[in-house]
Amino acid sequence: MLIHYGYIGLFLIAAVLFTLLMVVIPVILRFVGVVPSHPNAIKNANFECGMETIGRTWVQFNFHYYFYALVFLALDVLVIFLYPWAVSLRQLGVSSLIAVAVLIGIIFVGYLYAWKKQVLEWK
Amino acid sequence: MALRTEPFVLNMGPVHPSTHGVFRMRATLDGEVVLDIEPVFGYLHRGVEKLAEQRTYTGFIPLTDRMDYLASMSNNLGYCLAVEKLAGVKIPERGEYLRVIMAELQRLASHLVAVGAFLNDCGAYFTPFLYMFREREKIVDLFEMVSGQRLTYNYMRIGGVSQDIPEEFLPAMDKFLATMPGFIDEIDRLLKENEILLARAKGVGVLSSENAIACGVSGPVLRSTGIKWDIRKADPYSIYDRFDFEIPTGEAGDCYDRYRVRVEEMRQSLHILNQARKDIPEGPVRADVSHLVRPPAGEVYGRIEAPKGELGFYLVSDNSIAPYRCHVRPPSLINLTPLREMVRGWKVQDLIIIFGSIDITMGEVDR
Amino acid sequence: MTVALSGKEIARQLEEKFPGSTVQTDESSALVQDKSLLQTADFLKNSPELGLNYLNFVTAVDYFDYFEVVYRISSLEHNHWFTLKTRVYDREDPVLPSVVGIWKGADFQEREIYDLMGIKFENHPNMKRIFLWDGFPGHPLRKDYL
Amino acid sequence: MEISRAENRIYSDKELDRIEGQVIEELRQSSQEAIPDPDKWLDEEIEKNIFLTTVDAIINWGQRSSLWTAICFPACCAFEFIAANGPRFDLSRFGMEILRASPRQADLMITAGTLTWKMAPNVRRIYNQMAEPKWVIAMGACAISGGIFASSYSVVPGYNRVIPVDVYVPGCPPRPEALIYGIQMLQQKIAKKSLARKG
Repeated sequence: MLIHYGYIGLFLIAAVLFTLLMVVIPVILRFVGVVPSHPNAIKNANFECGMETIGRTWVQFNFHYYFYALVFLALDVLVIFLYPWAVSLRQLGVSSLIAVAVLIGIIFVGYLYAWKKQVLEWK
Repeated sequence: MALRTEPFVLNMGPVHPSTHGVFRMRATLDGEVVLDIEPVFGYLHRGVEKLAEQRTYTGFIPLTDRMDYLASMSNNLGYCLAVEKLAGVKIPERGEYLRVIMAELQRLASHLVAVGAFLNDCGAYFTPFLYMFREREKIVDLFEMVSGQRLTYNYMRIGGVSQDIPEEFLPAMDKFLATMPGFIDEIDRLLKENEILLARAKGVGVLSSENAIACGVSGPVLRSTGIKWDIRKADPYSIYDRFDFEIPTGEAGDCYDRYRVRVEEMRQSLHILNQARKDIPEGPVRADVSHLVRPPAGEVYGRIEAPKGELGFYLVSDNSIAPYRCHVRPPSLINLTPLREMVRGWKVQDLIIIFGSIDITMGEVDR
Repeated sequence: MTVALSGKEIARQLEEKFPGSTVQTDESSALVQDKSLLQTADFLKNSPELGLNYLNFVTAVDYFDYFEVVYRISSLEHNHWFTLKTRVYDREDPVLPSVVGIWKGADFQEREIYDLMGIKFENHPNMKRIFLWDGFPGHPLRKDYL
Repeated sequence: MEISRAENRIYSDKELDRIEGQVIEELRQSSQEAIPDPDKWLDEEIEKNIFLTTVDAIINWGQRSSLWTAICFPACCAFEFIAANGPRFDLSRFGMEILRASPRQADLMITAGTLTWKMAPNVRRIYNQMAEPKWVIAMGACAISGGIFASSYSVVPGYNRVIPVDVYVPGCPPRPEALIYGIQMLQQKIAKKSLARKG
């Protein structure tokens, strides 16, 4: 029984190592000198079609974008639960179907509310 | 509830993938809504009009190629017509027919790029552009057969065209004229009722006909507002009065109408090409005008219907071999006059489409 | 075929309306005083039978002792055109009234004339250089520019 | 959400134009002679050990087989370059699949068009903002020496006044085949690059 958890542990280690490696490789290459790095002021400035930016760019944005992010988050979290459920639907049987239906119902109520309040309409 | 948001200024600067060259707009945005834009020109100003005063009349022709580099043949035709009007030169029949064939082929090529760029701005990243370029390569092959160059042809001379067409030109053109209508119908079937294009372009950037006339707009942008004004019909130059073709016009003057007018004009150009192909006569292609032509002192304004609009040349001559003053009426620059009102209140992505639908070439805007 | 309005006919009408405004006429153009440019332009645009409300182009020509500004106007319904000219004699600080109020299309073209030829246009909404950058010395299209 | 300003502008455009004008004038004064082409290192001989050559070979092969171009498209050569990218001449055979709109993701700048003094500061800024192993192909006669517009008052006689150029492709506009030949010569130049050299 314990052996199964061993596989999960190995998989976890491999995943963590792989992600860390991806982050560390450019740093190592730069340290070794393979990747040239000559940072200077202009290179670090932001790119706006070949010109310097005009005026203040850290401005207060329209509140509307926040609603989009909120609604997206709600639906995205739903998807995270659906994937593992959908993959092993046959073993889980009908009880899991009811549970997921309840989950989708709750999220759908939230989405319906946002729809009625016309949050996503853009004037 | 009053939301406090601050407008900020964004540079749709000279190096931008969808400003069709080095055009720059200082856009004051509030979130995504465009409050105001200030167009900035001059990033490709090469002083062509000053160079014209240092070149002979024939020496200026290569410079006209590089003004609207997507319609070089039309530029040549416009300039040569103005000089011939001033110098009173009679062009042989075959030369006239060759000029009409080249001008209409060039209108097709320019509209292909215009429609491709417009769809590219609508969001179909580069796929329609490549289809349009595949067709444009066929036209460019024809031009290469005739003038040896792919983009800046320098084919027309004062008094006709520089050399006759090779004998394999007409069969190649027949093959092209046979396949091109099929391609245009294919685009039309795909895009005429395409709901994405309708949603993006219908009713966007409306230009009223009074505003169009007040701003002196010309070409497909003017015809899309419903005004039936085409210089080939209203003031026929060279032998355009011998061909029959309609002038497509739009109703509402929005981006979708401008696109429709350009597609219809491609069909009309094919119609003209078929007629010109049938009754092209034999004979000389160029009147014997010396390369150092000296038109009599005076001034003239010759204009043609270039793909972008009314391209005119105002020439003042003092009976010397170089023009005293050569002003070019840039249809692209004048078509940009109403851009500021058309764009206000729309979102940034609509700004890109409205600008793309006006279809300018920076070589002609900045000269 | 676009018909050219005869210079004499138009000059006669202008003389009636604004005596002493036309200086010289050609067979299809009229030279008017720069003081009465706006009146004549307004008259030509708004008179019903002329209706010259479409501005083809505005340009300036440098004739050494004066600048000549050429307005080529036409009417799309009546399909006729006319050329209106004025002259500015002062070379250091040439100034002309701007016709942007009458034909909006003159906006960029007048800025181009100011940029390349140096003729300033009064009450133009945005009178600054259009093609060259701010610190550019002089106006290149002038005959005496090297 | 009511934002109502008569002029809707929050900058004084005269002020901005004046600053840009100064930047252009300074650049014009400071770049009177051409920047030397970066190819001195081509003929230096350096000692190579077995480890370095294999690393060099792999890195050079990787870099030269996927050159992504930054867009710097002022004028007519732009459409010959797009035709080269198009279906017929197909630059993606050389791994040059995409035209990158931002200099961050590009390592090759093909300068397709006439450079005017007003555009020069922007081109130099784009070049400076590109990531380090970067190359420049000057495409067309205007890019090499100002071409047909060299005698004009507002044209920079050649891109090498503003940025170091690796390969010059003559022609007005150069045919797509000429451009592809220029790219192949650049690939040969990249193949000679080595880590041992400083450059």
